[in-house]
Amino acid sequence: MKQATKIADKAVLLDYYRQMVQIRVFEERAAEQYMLGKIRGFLHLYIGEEAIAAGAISALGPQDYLVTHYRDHGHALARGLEPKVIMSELFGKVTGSSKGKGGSMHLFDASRRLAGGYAIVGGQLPIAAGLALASSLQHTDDIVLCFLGDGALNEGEFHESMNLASLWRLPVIYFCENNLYGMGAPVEEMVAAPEIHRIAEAYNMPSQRIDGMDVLQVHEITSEVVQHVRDGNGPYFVEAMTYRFRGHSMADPVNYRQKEEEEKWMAKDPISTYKAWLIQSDIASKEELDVVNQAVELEIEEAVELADQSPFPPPEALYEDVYAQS
Amino acid sequence: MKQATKIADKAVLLDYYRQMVQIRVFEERAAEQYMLGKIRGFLHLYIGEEAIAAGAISALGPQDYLVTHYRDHGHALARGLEPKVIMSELFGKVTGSSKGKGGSMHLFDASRRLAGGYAIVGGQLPIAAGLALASSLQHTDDIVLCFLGDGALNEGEFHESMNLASLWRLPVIYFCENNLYGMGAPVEEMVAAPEIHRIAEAYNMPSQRIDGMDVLQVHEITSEVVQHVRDGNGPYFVEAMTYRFRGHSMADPVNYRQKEEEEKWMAKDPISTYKAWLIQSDIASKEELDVVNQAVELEIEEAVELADQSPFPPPEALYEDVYAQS
Amino acid sequence: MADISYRDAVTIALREALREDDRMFIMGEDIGLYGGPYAVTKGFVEEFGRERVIDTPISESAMVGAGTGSAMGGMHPVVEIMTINFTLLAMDQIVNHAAKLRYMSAGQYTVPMIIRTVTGGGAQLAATHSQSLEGWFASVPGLKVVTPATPYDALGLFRSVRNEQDPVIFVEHILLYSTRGEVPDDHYLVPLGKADVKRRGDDLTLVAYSRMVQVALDAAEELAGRGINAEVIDLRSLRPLDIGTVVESVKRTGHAIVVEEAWRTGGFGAEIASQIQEQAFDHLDAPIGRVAGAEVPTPYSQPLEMLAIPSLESVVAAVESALGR
Amino acid sequence: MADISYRDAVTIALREALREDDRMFIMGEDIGLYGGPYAVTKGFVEEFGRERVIDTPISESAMVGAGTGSAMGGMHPVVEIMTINFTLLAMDQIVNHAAKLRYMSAGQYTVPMIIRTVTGGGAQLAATHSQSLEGWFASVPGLKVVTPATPYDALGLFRSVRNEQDPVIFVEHILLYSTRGEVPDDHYLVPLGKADVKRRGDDLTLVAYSRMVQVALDAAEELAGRGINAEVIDLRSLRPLDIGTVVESVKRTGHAIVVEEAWRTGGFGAEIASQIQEQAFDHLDAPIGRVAGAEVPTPYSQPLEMLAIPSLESVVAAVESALGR
Ligand SMILES: Cc1ncc(C[n+]2csc(CCOP(=O)(O)OP(=O)(O)O)c2C)c(N)n1
Ligand SMILES: Cc1ncc(C[n+]2csc(CCOP(=O)(O)OP(=O)(O)O)c2C)c(N)n1
Ligand SMILES: [Mg+2]
Ligand SMILES: [Mg+2]
Repeated sequence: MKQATKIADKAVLLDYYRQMVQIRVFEERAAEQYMLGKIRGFLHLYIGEEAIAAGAISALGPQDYLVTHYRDHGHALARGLEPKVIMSELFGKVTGSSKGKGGSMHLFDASRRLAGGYAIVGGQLPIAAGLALASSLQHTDDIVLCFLGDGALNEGEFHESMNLASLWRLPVIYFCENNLYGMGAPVEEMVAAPEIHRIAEAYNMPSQRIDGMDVLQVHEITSEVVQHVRDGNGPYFVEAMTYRFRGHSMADPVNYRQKEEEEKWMAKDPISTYKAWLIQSDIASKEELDVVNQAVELEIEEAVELADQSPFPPPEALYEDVYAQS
Repeated sequence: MKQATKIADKAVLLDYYRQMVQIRVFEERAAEQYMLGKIRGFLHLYIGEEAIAAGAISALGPQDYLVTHYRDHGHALARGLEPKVIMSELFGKVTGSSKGKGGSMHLFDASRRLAGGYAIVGGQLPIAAGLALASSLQHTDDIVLCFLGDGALNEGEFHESMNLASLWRLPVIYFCENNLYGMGAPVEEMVAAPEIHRIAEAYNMPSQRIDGMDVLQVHEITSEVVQHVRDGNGPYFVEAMTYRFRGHSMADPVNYRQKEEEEKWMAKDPISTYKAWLIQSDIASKEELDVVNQAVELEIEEAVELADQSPFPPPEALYEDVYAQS
Repeated sequence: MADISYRDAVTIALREALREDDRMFIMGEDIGLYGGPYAVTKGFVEEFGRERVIDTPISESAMVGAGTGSAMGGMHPVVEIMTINFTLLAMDQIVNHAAKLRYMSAGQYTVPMIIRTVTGGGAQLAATHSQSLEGWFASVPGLKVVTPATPYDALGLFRSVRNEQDPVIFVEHILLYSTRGEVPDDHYLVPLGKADVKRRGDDLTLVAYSRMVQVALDAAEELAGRGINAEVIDLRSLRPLDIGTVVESVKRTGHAIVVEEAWRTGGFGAEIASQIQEQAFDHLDAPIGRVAGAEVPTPYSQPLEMLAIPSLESVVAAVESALGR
Repeated sequence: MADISYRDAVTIALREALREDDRMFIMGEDIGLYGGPYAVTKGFVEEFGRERVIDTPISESAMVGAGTGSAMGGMHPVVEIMTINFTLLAMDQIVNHAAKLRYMSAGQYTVPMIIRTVTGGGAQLAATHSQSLEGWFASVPGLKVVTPATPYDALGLFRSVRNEQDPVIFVEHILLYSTRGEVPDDHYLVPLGKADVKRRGDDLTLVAYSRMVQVALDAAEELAGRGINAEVIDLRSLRPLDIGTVVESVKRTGHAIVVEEAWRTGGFGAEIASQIQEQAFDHLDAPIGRVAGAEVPTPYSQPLEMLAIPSLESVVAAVESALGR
């Protein structure tokens, strides 16, 4: 565990913990509801990667944009969306963030500048550049944090977006969650570059690789990067090493990974290691943390209940929001 | 002028000269015919870049594939297509390489494994990888030489193709003709990387930058690269520095370049510098070279005449070769 | 005769191809180690090796381009684009290159390539993952488009597609993989460009392809109970298109309704309707109807998605209204 | 009144937009230093600076994606895709993203973006550079498609497009840039979704858009000399589509022929024909005809290319045959 040099007060440290637990519990409940048939379509769990969402997104200001891929529940929660709003979206209910019309892979919240989960691999990359372009043309200092998977590196849009962002010195952070696989494909068989983050050099863009299992390191480095970008120094590329503990989606039996590899990574569980550190460093007691867990459990329980009890959108919703109402 | 260490016999050296002159004269006549309205559509001249076609393509074996972009007359001539066949294609005549149906930007000759001029920027790049894949699956040692402009670097397909070629160790040479502009766009405003050829590092691919105005250097280095690739060492990226002496196409008044820049490059004219070197090195006399020029002039004159006198394709050709005849 | 699933049919077809023709290989995302996103290619790496069952990076454009190049170089690739939604990333390679190379080279280069992909909605995959874009490909000269609706047709059509010397888009439907049907033990082919009358009837002609064939058949069953005898024609391929069989039927029934999952506006159903009225004008007793996908990005929420896709009910309603019931 | 070219009209429209609305900016390949591939944006960099007239790398997908993002972030971009052929490289961003974001976010994010592009053949640019793909976009819910045929409409429609809150594909025709027409000095708008009867006639209705409007008008002129009075309707926008004006006309004439440059199979003409027969069935005296592009990759050679594109002659022939002359 990184010895956070600029450790803020205890409340902040506890909040990272709460966020990670909230994501974990949310995902576990979502998986259950999927098995029950309450959630359908694709469901991509973020379990194992919680330190990234909690650590990185907490480095943003409220006016900054957040853009991400289809594995987006964790990012949305860390951005402050209420669990019940996301859970309702997963249930396809009118109380969802997109009134049930977007689903798990397409979460939005304009009030928090969550400008979307994107289900086409790589599709979010130029859009993030465009949001950054808007910010730059409007002379604000809002920046854009854009997540991508290691698999997204292989799309042509990655290349085009990196090039644009660098040429135009756009205020965007491309943040790669390298969880070693894109579906069943091991990253080293899919990306020719030996080290992903060094690809940024080809675009004359600074970059670094960080430990994505350590919420404090993620937060600290992302904060520095956010400042760098906000100061007008152009884009930045971050590669966080992480691991998804579950399958790619609920349909994936995960028979392409080795037991040892899984065990090695699960030993780095971002929540349990952080919890141990909090206790060991005398920042919080086990009991205090258990209280956090209990509160989160309750909150998610209520989210599931609300989602379950909420109505589906009415038939007339089908034709709403295709175009502006005139 | 590179002091070619492995200089072959005089005939070979003279043939480089002949090829470059053939391209130059062909292009000049084509431009005239364009002004006369005999050639229409887009016409992209290769004048100034002749050393690349002559030097690089002569390094290929007859079974190797050649793939290029829309500025393709020079490549086709260097590959041995008869001027009259290309000129006829430009005239849209039935005697053309594609019976008049492909036009200037889409030259093909299966018998010489010229697998196309491609008019969509970057479109040829994955196709070249595919030809190399075929060669590799068929366990032949045929390689693929694929030309691209500096502008093609910005397309997503460049990235995807470089990655594939490297991962699969395909026998393909990506050969970038860096003539400093894509239409009116200066390369340094369009490509974030400070040195184009170093982009290959991002794909774990070897590369080098060469002088594209020096036919001997182009030939010597390309020969080495061809051997490297043929030996099963995977793909290679070459960047040849060059300059197009004319506009992007006949429609371009070229008012985005500085006079001094143009003059600097025209002083490096690949033909006159090589000619001077041949004479100075006592390899050939001015008279001998003049004879070459005269022969070429005649040849191209005849090509224009044949193109002019040949018939247009008959109406029924419209529906031929959409699908295999069944 | 064997009772197999649509998924099995495709698997068998692919296995046959790889066994019988060493110019054939397949490539796509997660078709190897993962076993295929729809489990179609499970066990293939083990049987054929990684040289012939190639896992590609998530690079749809390069994948199709590499397929095209390999075909020009003498191979006969099967390129799998995980779903038809992702063909949008390979559109240039398919439409500007694969489809045009024979013509632009005056026959010197050919592109015998099969692009397998998965179309359709109904699995709650939401707007970016539920489109039916096969009609666009069917409008491109140089391409062929095949849309099997049953295990029998999937196997028989794929065998025919293997004989094609031009690029073919082989369109499977996401909701059909688990449907089952009878398939002869003996070798058979289903030719391209030959529609199949899947049900006889005299009152009205329902024209459909892909999953909508089943919806049309179910509707016809329901209609039979209401005294209406609908003929159901499965086009099986959109290009080449067997309009003759359709026209013949409409001349008999005087009524036609096209059922498709694509958005109504500019859907391929419009082409079919146009050709019917061109060729059977004097036999039509009423306008040709179209039952098509709702003109919206497909919503995730189940009840809304069900409204967005033609169903037994919407087909029945359209038929009754066309016949003035 | 001023007599200006279609090129001028677009230039004026763009200049107005940049002067009047500081949310607007334009980006595209070679629109700045080079002055625009079709000289539409000549002098713009000088007037508006490089922040508002942005030369982009040859990255069609990123260009459209960046346009989309900037629109979500409060700008109103005009993205120029040099020709419609290259939209194939941006298809995913247009169809999977720009068109769907409003819906998928339930209205939280909107994409007021104008994609300007150039369609059509006839300039001997061969197969990869001569396509007419606007019909595909017109089939996508979430997009609007505008196809001006005259300087008057180009200016008036562009002004309306500026008021749109959703992505619009503004389709100019390569052969129209040098055509001229009258344009009022006073400010005016041409609304989307309002077809224009460009010529009155009672014998037959010709429906066209983009350059084919002129071809239809020329044919009508020729036909008038032969005693046939054709009505010519310019759709002006394909989505929204004003079928009402067409249907009204056909109810009067009893005959309709759709003229378009796109490939016949699956062209937007099929949609128009389908809707006409749906809504004017009882008034039709003959099948609705279609004069469309030949079903081939466009050939380079001039005489072949001329055969591939509808012409005065082919329209006249179709009309005469429809009327049984
Ligand atoms: C363009 C496109 N191609 C393929 C897919 C199917 N697909 C969905 S997720 C995925 C793997 C992505 O892996 P990665 O980017 O590493 O993200 P992770 O799932 O590991 O978080 C694939 C291939 C898609 N959604 N979009
Ligand atoms: C996909 C695509 N976008 C745009 C164009 C228009 N275009 C043709 S050539 C060209 C410039 C290419 O420059 P470069 O690759 O440097 O080649 P050069 O012309 O300098 O040889 C452009 C933008 C095109 N043909 N294809
Ligand atoms: Mg991954
Ligand atoms: Mg260049």
